[in-house]
Amino acid sequence: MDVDLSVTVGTVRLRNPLLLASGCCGYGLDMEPYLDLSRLGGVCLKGLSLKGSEGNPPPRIWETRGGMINAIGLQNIGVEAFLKEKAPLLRKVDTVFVANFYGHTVEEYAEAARLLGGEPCLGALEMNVSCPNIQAGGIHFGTDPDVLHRVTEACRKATPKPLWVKLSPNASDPVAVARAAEAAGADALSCTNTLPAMAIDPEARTFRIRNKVGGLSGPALKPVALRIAYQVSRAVKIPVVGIGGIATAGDALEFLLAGASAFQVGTALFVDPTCPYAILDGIEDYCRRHGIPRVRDLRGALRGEEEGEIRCSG
Amino acid sequence: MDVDLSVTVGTVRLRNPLLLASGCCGYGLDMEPYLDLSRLGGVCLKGLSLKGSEGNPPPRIWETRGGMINAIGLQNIGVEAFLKEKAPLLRKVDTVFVANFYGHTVEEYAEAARLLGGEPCLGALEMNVSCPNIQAGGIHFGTDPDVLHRVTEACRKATPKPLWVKLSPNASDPVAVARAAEAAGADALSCTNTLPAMAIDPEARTFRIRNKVGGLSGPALKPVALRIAYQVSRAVKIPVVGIGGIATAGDALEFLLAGASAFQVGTALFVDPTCPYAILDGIEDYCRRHGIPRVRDLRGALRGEEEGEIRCSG
Amino acid sequence: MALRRYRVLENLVAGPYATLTVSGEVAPSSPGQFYMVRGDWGADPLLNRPLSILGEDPARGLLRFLVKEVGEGTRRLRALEAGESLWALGPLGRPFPDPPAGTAALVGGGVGVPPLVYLARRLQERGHHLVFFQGARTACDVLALEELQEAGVAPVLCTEDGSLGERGLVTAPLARRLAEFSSVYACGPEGMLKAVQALCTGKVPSYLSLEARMGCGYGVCLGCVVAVERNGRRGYERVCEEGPVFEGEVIRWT
Amino acid sequence: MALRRYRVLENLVAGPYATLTVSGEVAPSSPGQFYMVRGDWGADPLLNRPLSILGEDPARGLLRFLVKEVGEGTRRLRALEAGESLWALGPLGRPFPDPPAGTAALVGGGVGVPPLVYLARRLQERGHHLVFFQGARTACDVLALEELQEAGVAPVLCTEDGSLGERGLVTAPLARRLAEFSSVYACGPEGMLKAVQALCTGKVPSYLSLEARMGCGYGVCLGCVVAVERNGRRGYERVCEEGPVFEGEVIRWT
Ligand SMILES: Cc1cc2nc3c(=O)[nH]c(=O)nc-3n(C[C@H](O)[C@H](O)[C@H](O)COP(=O)(O)OP(=O)(O)OC[C@H]3O[C@@H](n4cnc5c(N)ncnc54)[C@H](O)[C@@H]3O)c2cc1C
Ligand SMILES: Cc1cc2nc3c(=O)[nH]c(=O)nc-3n(C[C@H](O)[C@H](O)[C@H](O)COP(=O)(O)OP(=O)(O)OC[C@H]3O[C@@H](n4cnc5c(N)ncnc54)[C@H](O)[C@@H]3O)c2cc1C
Ligand SMILES: Cc1cc2nc3c(=O)[nH]c(=O)nc-3n(C[C@H](O)[C@H](O)[C@H](O)COP(=O)(O)O)c2cc1C
Ligand SMILES: Cc1cc2nc3c(=O)[nH]c(=O)nc-3n(C[C@H](O)[C@H](O)[C@H](O)COP(=O)(O)O)c2cc1C
Ligand code: FES
Ligand code: FES
Repeated sequence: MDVDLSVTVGTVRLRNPLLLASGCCGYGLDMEPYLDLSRLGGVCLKGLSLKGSEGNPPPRIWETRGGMINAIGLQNIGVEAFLKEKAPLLRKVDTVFVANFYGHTVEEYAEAARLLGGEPCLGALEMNVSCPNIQAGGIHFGTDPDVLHRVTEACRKATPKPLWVKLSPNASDPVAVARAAEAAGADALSCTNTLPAMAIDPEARTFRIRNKVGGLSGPALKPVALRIAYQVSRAVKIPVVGIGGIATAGDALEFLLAGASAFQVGTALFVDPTCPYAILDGIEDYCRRHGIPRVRDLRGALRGEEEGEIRCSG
Repeated sequence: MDVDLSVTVGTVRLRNPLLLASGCCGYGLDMEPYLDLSRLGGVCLKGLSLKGSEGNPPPRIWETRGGMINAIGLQNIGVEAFLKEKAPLLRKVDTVFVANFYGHTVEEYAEAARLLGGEPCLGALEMNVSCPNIQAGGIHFGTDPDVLHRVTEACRKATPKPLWVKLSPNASDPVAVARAAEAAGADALSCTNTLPAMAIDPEARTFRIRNKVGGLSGPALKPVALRIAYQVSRAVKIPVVGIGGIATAGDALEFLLAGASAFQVGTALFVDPTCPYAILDGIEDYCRRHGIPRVRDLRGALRGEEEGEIRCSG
Repeated sequence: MALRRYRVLENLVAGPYATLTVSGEVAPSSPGQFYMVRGDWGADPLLNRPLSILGEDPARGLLRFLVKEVGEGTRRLRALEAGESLWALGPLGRPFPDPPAGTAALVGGGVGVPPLVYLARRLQERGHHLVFFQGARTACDVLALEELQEAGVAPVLCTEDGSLGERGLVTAPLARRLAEFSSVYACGPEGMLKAVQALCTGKVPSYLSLEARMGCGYGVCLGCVVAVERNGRRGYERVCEEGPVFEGEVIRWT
Repeated sequence: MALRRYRVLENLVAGPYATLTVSGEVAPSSPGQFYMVRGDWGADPLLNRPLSILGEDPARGLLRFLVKEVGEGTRRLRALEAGESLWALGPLGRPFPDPPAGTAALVGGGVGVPPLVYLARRLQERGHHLVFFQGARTACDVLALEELQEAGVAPVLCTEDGSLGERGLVTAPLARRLAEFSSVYACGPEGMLKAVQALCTGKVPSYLSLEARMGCGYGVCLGCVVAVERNGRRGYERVCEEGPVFEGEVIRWT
């Protein structure tokens, strides 16, 4: 049985549902020694900002049980340098590139969206909204529905390109922020970014990471991100892209079944940069075993959905 | 060198900073084959509700990478049965028992607090506010500062016993909810409860847990809970009790250094019910090596605190 | 009681199965009890795995388990080699009750066989009559034949494909011979247990040993519950504490 | 390139140190390059560990590492036994540059010794003059003496306690003899590298091989950066990609 792996995320058609996650594959080309990018669904590039950033002072990463914390500080070469130096090389590669971007003000977001929106090699733009809003006392853009609506709307007006909003898992009510992004014109929601986390070195009595707080990624994050992908995909009409701790075909299938149209692989690339091949093979094999001709038929295809309301845990 | 392990959480004096976490040690006595409870700082009992609860249908638990998800559904025998059947037995045990409790309405919380407040064997009450508020459309009591203020205030009025509020890690702004609980008269804040999480069985295409969503605990949760314990302890004047993935002395020390006055051990008891002894030994050894005569001197004793503001991760 | 370290003395691997003999401090147990077990690994897998006791010799500090590889935890247990460490907490749970006078039927399938082998040995030692029924998918899944022989038990074997013993389910010969028995002890896949329950209810006392995912294994997490009905009242009971052995009539399958 | 499986052929353990020889598909490398390595464990520890190449024989598919146990990852690597699997991704990073004419000083301490042993062997093969300085806390921490002897290198040894060679830091004999050298290659603890940098700057070109926590090891996570200054401009560079070997002058310790 031939399995059709192609999926669509809104108007964006992907060869298969696997994308590389932002910040975990550089500007795409860095993966070429390991992966034929044209065999992937897509590649989300390292988060770009208008002026670029040198990032945070080291140490920037720390390993935790089943996960890792990073505080890279969104080091990037800036939108302009990206468009001049990197984009021309990407144009030759046959995959869907997604430009991840961020700002510190609504205006910075919109301007970055406008500039990136003009680049033909980009199939979509992904807004990283897990960033402090300096106009609003450092509250993250992604945790308040009103703030998120405003910044999403501004980007929406700035570009006709498909616009994905990458949600923070650190929202008490992910459905409220998801709906705000949808209402403001987002084409898809990426669920999720990293969880704010910390580690301390008891011997040195200091923070493991110079920035004190970083983002938790990897397998430890998966159950939380999956819950959010599920909640959000049930609450909005726009497609969801699952992210968080995906390292195996089984992990990816969980996100697709929960309701995601596609998924991204991040931290798992650090362990094995060729893991996307194994994940795709595993998905194909699963579809064959289960007699599923099209991967897109898996989206949200859970049984026992109707049953009962969700009650307390604990 | 003799190390003084005793600490205080507000007015509650503990033999040492280690408590067993609620839901992970039954009603205390269940641990007696494994632990001499009088060697512990204290024991937080399984969450009680006014009328008791039979809990959720199974399956109730699932293991994840570095963690586990549970949706026990707060099965408990009810306040009355507890006071009649269990409390008399606890009175004979020389440790600080903390009654964890919850309700579905503000009134239920307050009434449970009133009843438990009269029980002499209890050193403190711990409010579990990670529960859906049925008067407010199921939003959890613990994620909205106003709701949390109201329910805490009601319990505060209902009992003079030391009142600990156990925060949910699922709050975009943990400082805001922490301050609300403090303002309403909480004596201490337990940081944190479990994170809402999900797992799916791709082969059966169904939820691993009958309740769909459960709470993530164990090492995977630690970096998130630690970050919250740190943020909260810097923002309030009342003491913080650290909880989340503590399995070793090193883990516990991280919470103390982050600013916690005491800590609780939950999931790690499942792996080794005698781990509290090893943790306490490790802490004593650490204090000796570092020339720290009193464990309470460790609270918040980090270096490099002043340095810089916290910036983006990612 | 504590999580104790044991040293693997021997691990006999056959297909997905491994028969582990470990040595350490062993508290006397009764058939049907189990240990919570892990290897010398880190936090992944996090939880201990419940394993029934296949046999033991507390005086010599020996403990035996029979493990089938079904996932990551059992994969690692099966791969243990002599000299490596195994950590175990136990014995835990309520054992099989003593049988009434007469002949007991022991009905086992898959990883339900080990506790019944232990029970058979105990009953034989006490001169209690028993018939041991073992069901399996195919001949390779028939377990512990040597142990049974040592105990002087000649099992009635059934395989679904007929490759060893009678062809079909083990409940068929049990049903035919049910009148011989004054008690029935069963452990195995849920389908088998349901069939045994259906056969026995109202006719002969049955004791079913259940499986459930376990957090702690010693009664504190309430993660392992099964629905039961006693005296007309429904409720949840803990497989690790009220069980793993339950009277057949009380179980309410969900 | 991919994360490849290797089989452990031999693991010589001495105290906290282990010299691993593994076999598999080996791409030719240059001294100073490293592999990202893990064992056959699950998600804990999660990340691969960077290990310098001690030696290799691509034709025979052999690769050698020298590991010191300092934490959980290296504890498990040290405990590997012949026949077990090791997973490795590499060779990675920028190697030591070729030395200019004259004599090269190789200055190593602790787990900084392995890449310099590899470099020494290469330089010897090409007939390049070198002096190998090795510093250690005590005699037990002096590493790879056999390998050095095999390569025909007689190292200058220093131990802090004087138990082997000169008493004191390895930078003392280096300082005394600095004028002999047209290049200095160093790998070891940060204190040693700082001292080498201070000695060499403005006098002789130095190449320092740095350590940093690594997420990926191949340039994509930006987790391993070190502060550098080139042509008056400060910035961060990746230890895994622009390094691990840097010109001594550019490093700005933080
Ligand atoms: C009282 C009792 C006695 C048992 N005795 C034996 C025995 O003697 N020999 C033997 O081989 N097996 C026995 N089992 C089953 C054994 O515990 C499981 O096969 C094992 O836990 C699976 O772990 P895994 O990591 O290999 O599988 P995974 O599927 O990866 O495990 C995932 C999670 O589900 C749990 N789980 C999966 N299957 C079961 C199951 N059938 N029962 C309980 N938990 C499960 C695991 O413990 C783990 O938490 C017994 C189970 C119970 C409850
Ligand atoms: C380019 C390079 C080459 C190296 N070559 C060797 C070698 O040949 N032999 C050898 O024994 N060691 C070498 N190291 C050091 C080795 O990588 C660390 O000792 C190892 O990562 C520690 O892991 P752990 O789990 O045992 O320690 P833990 O302290 O438990 O590790 C915790 C985390 O910190 C990281 N970490 C801790 N110490 C270091 C360190 N010194 N450098 C980098 N990351 C660290 C770990 O990788 C892990 O992510 C090298 C390091 C680098 C960067
Ligand atoms: C080192 C690192 C850098 C990251 N950089 C970015 C970034 O620039 N922009 C962004 O939106 N997310 C960034 N992320 C988050 C990932 O894209 C992803 O959402 C998260 O890591 C969870 O997925 P994972 O568990 O598969 O890694 C980064 C993650 C890591 C580990
Ligand atoms: C099985 C289980 C049951 C729990 N029951 C309760 C409860 O009744 N009340 C409560 O406040 N917290 C409950 N918790 C949360 C724990 O007390 C603790 O906050 C959480 O598990 C994080 O700590 P840990 O990682 O050490 O387990 C429960 C946790 C588990 C795993
Ligand atoms: S496994 Fe924890 S109560 Fe049974
Ligand atoms: S370790 Fe990832 S960029 Fe160097």
